[in-house]
Amino acid sequence: MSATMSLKTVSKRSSRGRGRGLLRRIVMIVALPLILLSLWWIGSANSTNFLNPPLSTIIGTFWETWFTADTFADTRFMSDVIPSVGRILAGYGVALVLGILLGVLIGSRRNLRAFLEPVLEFFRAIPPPVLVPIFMLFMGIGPEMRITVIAIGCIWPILLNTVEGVRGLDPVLKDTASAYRLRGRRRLTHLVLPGASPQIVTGARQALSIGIILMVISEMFAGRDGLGFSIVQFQRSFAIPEMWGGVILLGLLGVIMSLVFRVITDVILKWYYGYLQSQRGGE
Amino acid sequence: MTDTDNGAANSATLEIESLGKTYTGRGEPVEAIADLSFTVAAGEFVCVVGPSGAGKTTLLRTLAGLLAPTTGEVRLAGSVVDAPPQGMAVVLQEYGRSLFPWLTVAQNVELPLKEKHVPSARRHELVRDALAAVSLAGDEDKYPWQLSGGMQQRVAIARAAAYEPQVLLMDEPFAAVDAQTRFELEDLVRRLWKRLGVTVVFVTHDIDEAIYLAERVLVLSGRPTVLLEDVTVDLGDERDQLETRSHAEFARLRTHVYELVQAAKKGARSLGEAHLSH
Amino acid sequence: MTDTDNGAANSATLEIESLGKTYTGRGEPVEAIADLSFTVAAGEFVCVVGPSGAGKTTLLRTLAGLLAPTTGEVRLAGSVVDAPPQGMAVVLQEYGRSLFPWLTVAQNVELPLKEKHVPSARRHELVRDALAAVSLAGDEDKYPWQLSGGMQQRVAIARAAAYEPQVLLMDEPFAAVDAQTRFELEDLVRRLWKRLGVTVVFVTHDIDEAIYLAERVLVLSGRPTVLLEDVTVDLGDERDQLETRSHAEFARLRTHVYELVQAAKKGARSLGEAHLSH
Amino acid sequence: MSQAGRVRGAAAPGIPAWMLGAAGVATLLVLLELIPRLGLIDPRFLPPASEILAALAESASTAVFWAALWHTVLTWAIGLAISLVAGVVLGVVIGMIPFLREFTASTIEFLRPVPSVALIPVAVLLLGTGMASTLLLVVYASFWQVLIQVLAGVQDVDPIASDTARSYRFRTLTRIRTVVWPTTLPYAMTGLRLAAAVALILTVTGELLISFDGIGGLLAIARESGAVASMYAYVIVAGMLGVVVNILARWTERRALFWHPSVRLEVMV
Amino acid sequence: ACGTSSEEPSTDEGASDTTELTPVTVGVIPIVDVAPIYLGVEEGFFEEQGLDVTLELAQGGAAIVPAVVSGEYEFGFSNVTSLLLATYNDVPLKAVAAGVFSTGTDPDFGGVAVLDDSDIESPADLAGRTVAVNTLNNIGDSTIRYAVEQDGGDPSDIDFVEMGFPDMPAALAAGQVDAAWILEPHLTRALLPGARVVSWNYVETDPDLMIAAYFTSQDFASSNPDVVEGFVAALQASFELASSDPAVVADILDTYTDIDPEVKDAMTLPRFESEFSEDTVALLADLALQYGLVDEEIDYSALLP
Ligand SMILES: Nc1ncnc2c1ncn2[C@@H]1O[C@H](COP(=O)(O)OP(=O)(O)OP(=O)(O)O)[C@@H](O)[C@H]1O
Ligand SMILES: Nc1ncnc2c1ncn2[C@@H]1O[C@H](COP(=O)(O)OP(=O)(O)OP(=O)(O)O)[C@@H](O)[C@H]1O
Ligand SMILES: [Mg+2]
Ligand SMILES: [Mg+2]
Repeated sequence: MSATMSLKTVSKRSSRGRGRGLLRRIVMIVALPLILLSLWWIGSANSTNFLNPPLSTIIGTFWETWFTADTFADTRFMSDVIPSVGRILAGYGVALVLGILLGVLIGSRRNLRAFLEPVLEFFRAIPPPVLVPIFMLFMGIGPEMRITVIAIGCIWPILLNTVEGVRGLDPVLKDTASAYRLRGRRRLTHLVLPGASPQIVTGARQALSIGIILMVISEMFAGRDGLGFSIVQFQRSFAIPEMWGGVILLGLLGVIMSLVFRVITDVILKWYYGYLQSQRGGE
Repeated sequence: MTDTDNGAANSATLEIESLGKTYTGRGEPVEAIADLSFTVAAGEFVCVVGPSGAGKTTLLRTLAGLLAPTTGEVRLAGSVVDAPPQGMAVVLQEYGRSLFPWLTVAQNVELPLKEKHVPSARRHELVRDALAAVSLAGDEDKYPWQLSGGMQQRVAIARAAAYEPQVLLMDEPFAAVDAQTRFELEDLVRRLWKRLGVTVVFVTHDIDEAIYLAERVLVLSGRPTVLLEDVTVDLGDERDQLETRSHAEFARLRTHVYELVQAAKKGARSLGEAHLSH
Repeated sequence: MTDTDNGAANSATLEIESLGKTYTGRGEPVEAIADLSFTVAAGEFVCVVGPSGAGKTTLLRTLAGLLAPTTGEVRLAGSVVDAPPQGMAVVLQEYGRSLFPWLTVAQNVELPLKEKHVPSARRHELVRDALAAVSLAGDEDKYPWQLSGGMQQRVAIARAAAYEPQVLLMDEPFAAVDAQTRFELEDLVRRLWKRLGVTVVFVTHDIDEAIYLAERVLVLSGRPTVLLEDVTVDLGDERDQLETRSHAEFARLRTHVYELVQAAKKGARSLGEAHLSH
Repeated sequence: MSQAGRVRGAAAPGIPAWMLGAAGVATLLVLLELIPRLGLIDPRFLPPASEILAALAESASTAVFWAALWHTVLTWAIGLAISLVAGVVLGVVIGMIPFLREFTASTIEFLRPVPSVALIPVAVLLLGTGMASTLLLVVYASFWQVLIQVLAGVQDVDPIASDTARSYRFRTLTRIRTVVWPTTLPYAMTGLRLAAAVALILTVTGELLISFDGIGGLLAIARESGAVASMYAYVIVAGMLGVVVNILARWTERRALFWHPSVRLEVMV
Repeated sequence: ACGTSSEEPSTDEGASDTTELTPVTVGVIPIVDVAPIYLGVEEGFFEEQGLDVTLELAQGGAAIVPAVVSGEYEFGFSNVTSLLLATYNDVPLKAVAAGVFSTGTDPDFGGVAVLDDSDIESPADLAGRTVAVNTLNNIGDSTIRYAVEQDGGDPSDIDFVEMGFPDMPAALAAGQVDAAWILEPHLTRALLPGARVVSWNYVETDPDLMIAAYFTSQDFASSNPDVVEGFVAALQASFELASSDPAVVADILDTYTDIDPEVKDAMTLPRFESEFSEDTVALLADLALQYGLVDEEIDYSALLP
């Protein structure tokens, strides 16, 4: 009941303050992080522990570490963060395409699923730190290897969610599509993909942060540059405030990527959100 | 699977031969259809009535090739139906869930036409006409979940109509619309049937509707279903909501079918048993 | 929210005051209800008819507290309805989706009773009786997806009946059942209404049904909805499927309401306009 | 495809799922045997499957191995249980209250991509080098998987079902139990399967990098010692644990989701 | 730290009756270098000093340094450059004893390997090539740079790549790197099928180079001088035994590693000596500054024992 009430108040408020919507959204985005950061600031203010430096120290080194150099192109931000982001995007893109394609295939064919599932589960359970050296054997130590590692890690949530999304398609819709003999590509684009899209999007959302994590892990091996590489270097050389700065950067990267993601999925799933909302007050 | 010749001269005869269907899922197996055999001639309009839970939807799904029969077979134009055949359109009972929520009304109607490779201009024309015929002109760009129940049902009907099928299967397609709209839609389907010479199997609960529409009414027994009686409707080719319904023959058929369904509901499984009960 | 006194002497008067509802979701805002004001006295049986897409479901959802009105308000026993009030049962138009697929038929019916803290023995009795009343005895342990459309709808009705509400809102509850079953369910609802003195608002497309059931029939105009006419049905308290329906007054009311709906469908938005058209 | 198995699927019931799965694994083993044998890769660095399995058999005959396996499974199970409970409870609470959902969204997105490996020093400082540190990593990594899935599941509740529950005034707990949870379950099952693998990965990684016990510890020692076949043997153990976990998850799913189209349409062949 | 690790040596014989044994935990790495301390524990040298030592394995500094600072471990094992870097970043560590030394000759226990058919002949040839090291900006690359510079090459022109020792033989064989700085036992694994060493970088840096050391936290060192003293004394005994008898070292390796017997026979052991080398610390601190590991001179006075 209380949830119902709050849902009502929220929806009423948002309809009333349409103009203030953007402001409200921004407040919502920054409020909790600000609270947590303040707590961190206060809690660490007098810390003498080298692993837990005061937040002020971390922020103090942040700009210098990432954005100070003779030219902007020489900053760590350009030399380390940008290549990392590029590799994430490439790996994530590969995972998205492969995960959805494989997921649709596996999700719609029971036999294929039974055949492949144990093997896939086998690989899924192998820790990337031991998998990476094997990839190095096959692919060398260039960016392809790193992109592959990211892709292999990102693919699982997308694959699993796609498989389950496809399996869970509304049977009435499937029958309708069959009755009108929708086949091949059109069945895929008009029935399977949109029907499974809420779940595919969930998987893709999961994969986003996994991509960032695996970026770090992949750069721990045979790395030369990158955000993850920098963080590990800072950690090894006990430059702890700089390391925390890197971790914060990872978090910011996650937030930015998820905001972009949200904008894109709001378009893809506009029917879904509309449909969910249509009966919840119709506003 | 069937010849795809257009126009009235299609050969889509439906033959149902000792059809049986038992659902075996969770729990006890449920025998929905015991044994059904009948033929729907090419271009014939047949209505199916029977008590709720009899097996009408099961029958229709089997005819559509959406459900594999347990025994017997369904043949369309001589070939066994084991997948939805060419040139068939279906309106399912769950009209709401049979519309694609990610497509607008117009897109929902257009989609099967695309699959049928109807040229774009003709497609738009068909969509527009079909939506206008079900009084949904102006709602093209809405999504199904922005429509009332009756409007959703009319979209499903428009989709089937725009498809210009050779075989049309409809499962209680007018259940959610008001009486006036219902009459209009009945006439729409009759017109479609006449114009295209399409073979129609139409499931309904409204006995008046069945008699008004059909050339033959199949009355089913309760579950497990057998054919109680195959009633021929001799009301001529031209029908009119006011005139036809006030016909004496109409009233007679109506009472007859009504009593049959009542008997079926009470458990009658043969004409003999049914007539005993009244 | 409302007093929860049981028995026939409940005070669940429904007051609808200059109610308006505009959907503002995607696309253009859609004004479903323009302006409606009426009162349903405690223990009254009111039917609502109107063309498809008029706003009947919208009205019912608003009465149920499931949808917030854009303007005006709904009061039940004096308190503003802003959430589903105590002692109310609803049968939604989308009966199929309103059943929980993870619960059996019996569990679906029983769940609201549990929530109402009905003692276990009484609960089982209520569930059994309600299912028997809709001819579903024997299907208790099936799951909704193992039932035909009509059977699903009857489960939803049984759930509302077993709940013994003070206010009963039903949205085309008999759309998917055969004629014979429909008659039985109509009588079931009438009996329930008499026994519990429950306030009933009943949306239907079947004009005969509306007149047979109701003490008053509200005829709505097309969208955006206003009240076209509030028709009082003087057919006495005791009704019978055969007798009542053959009454002259029944026939008169039927023609009258039918013409009103027809006029509404053609766009009439006031009684004056409606009567002009015939 | 339809209520009772399509004609195309008619050939399927002949072969039971487990046999197909075994065939899949066998195919993988043959590939792993052939790749080094055909010289596609130096067998010194990736030994043929037969050698790896021999090393595994040898290792499996020692008590050390079983103690390590038990330790790994225990850490994994505790970690997974914690993230499962936390993820489900928080997911349902946050998911059902739109304000909370909006309020926490950015923080969740901020915290999710922080890799557990970066937290190792902190974990060690706070919790030492024992199981607790590994658990922290495990929970931190797998919690998000469950949370995100549950959040999506809670959002997916059919509006009609939820209206029905509201109209009968189900209390919040009843609504969660009878409406929200069943809808969320398919999502949560996927979350469980994702989290189970991530938890296993982090357990092994934690053991590998921090505590040096369990299968991860054995793996690290084999690696540091250049014992390639043993190392891959432990990798295979990790993989097999994953397969077992999945079998359990699927088994649970068939029971818990019997009503869901994904399950009910499949058993009805 | 629950010691479920099988390799944990038992010190039960003495522990049960002499209750005044001080429990001490040491964080070590599962490599050849720490063989003496395993030996010492097994031989009871630490008990003689009143210490009940538990050895905890860890992957490297990321886990050991925090554990020592937080007091979970009393002592830890690390290479000298890492200790210098920690000191540079104000981590309060104190070295207590030497760990391992370079052998000072050919063969050493670590060197830069290239494939047999490589055109790299001397350290100077490494300039412009890709060289794998286990950790960038640490002892490996700084000593290699120094060796290259001394051989007349350009030390700034080496493309270092980070890679775990275990993965290096494969990467070298596959040609993914031109050269790899490998320590035992992986060096032997790489050399066996056809590779050679072009630079014994430790030896070339300084024949008496101290590679690693045992350390504790400054807190612990100042408040428990007697424990530190006893620990160092026991280590000394351990080193003596280890240097006098390579056979016992080979045996003790079996208790905590999984090295192939063939490799074990062929590999070179480091030199074990307890004398702490301040010269090495000074040299490595210079190299760290010279090659940009740190920006300012390291004040390592607090680190020295
Ligand atoms: N998937 C299923 N599993 C098990 N039993 C089923 C299934 N679908 C339908 N049935 C059963 O088969 C019988 C016939 O169902 P069907 O849907 O064909 O009835 P119907 O004649 O269409 O009824 P209605 O008029 O109510 O729609 C019913 O008794 C129903 O319980
Ligand atoms: N969620 C929504 N968003 C936008 N418009 C809506 C929404 N729901 C309903 N409408 C519109 O409101 C109008 C009234 O719908 P409502 O469902 O109340 O009609 P109804 O009288 O119940 O019709 P029917 O008899 O066909 O069920 C319709 O024109 C419909 O298109
Ligand atoms: Mg049906
Ligand atoms: Mg409606």
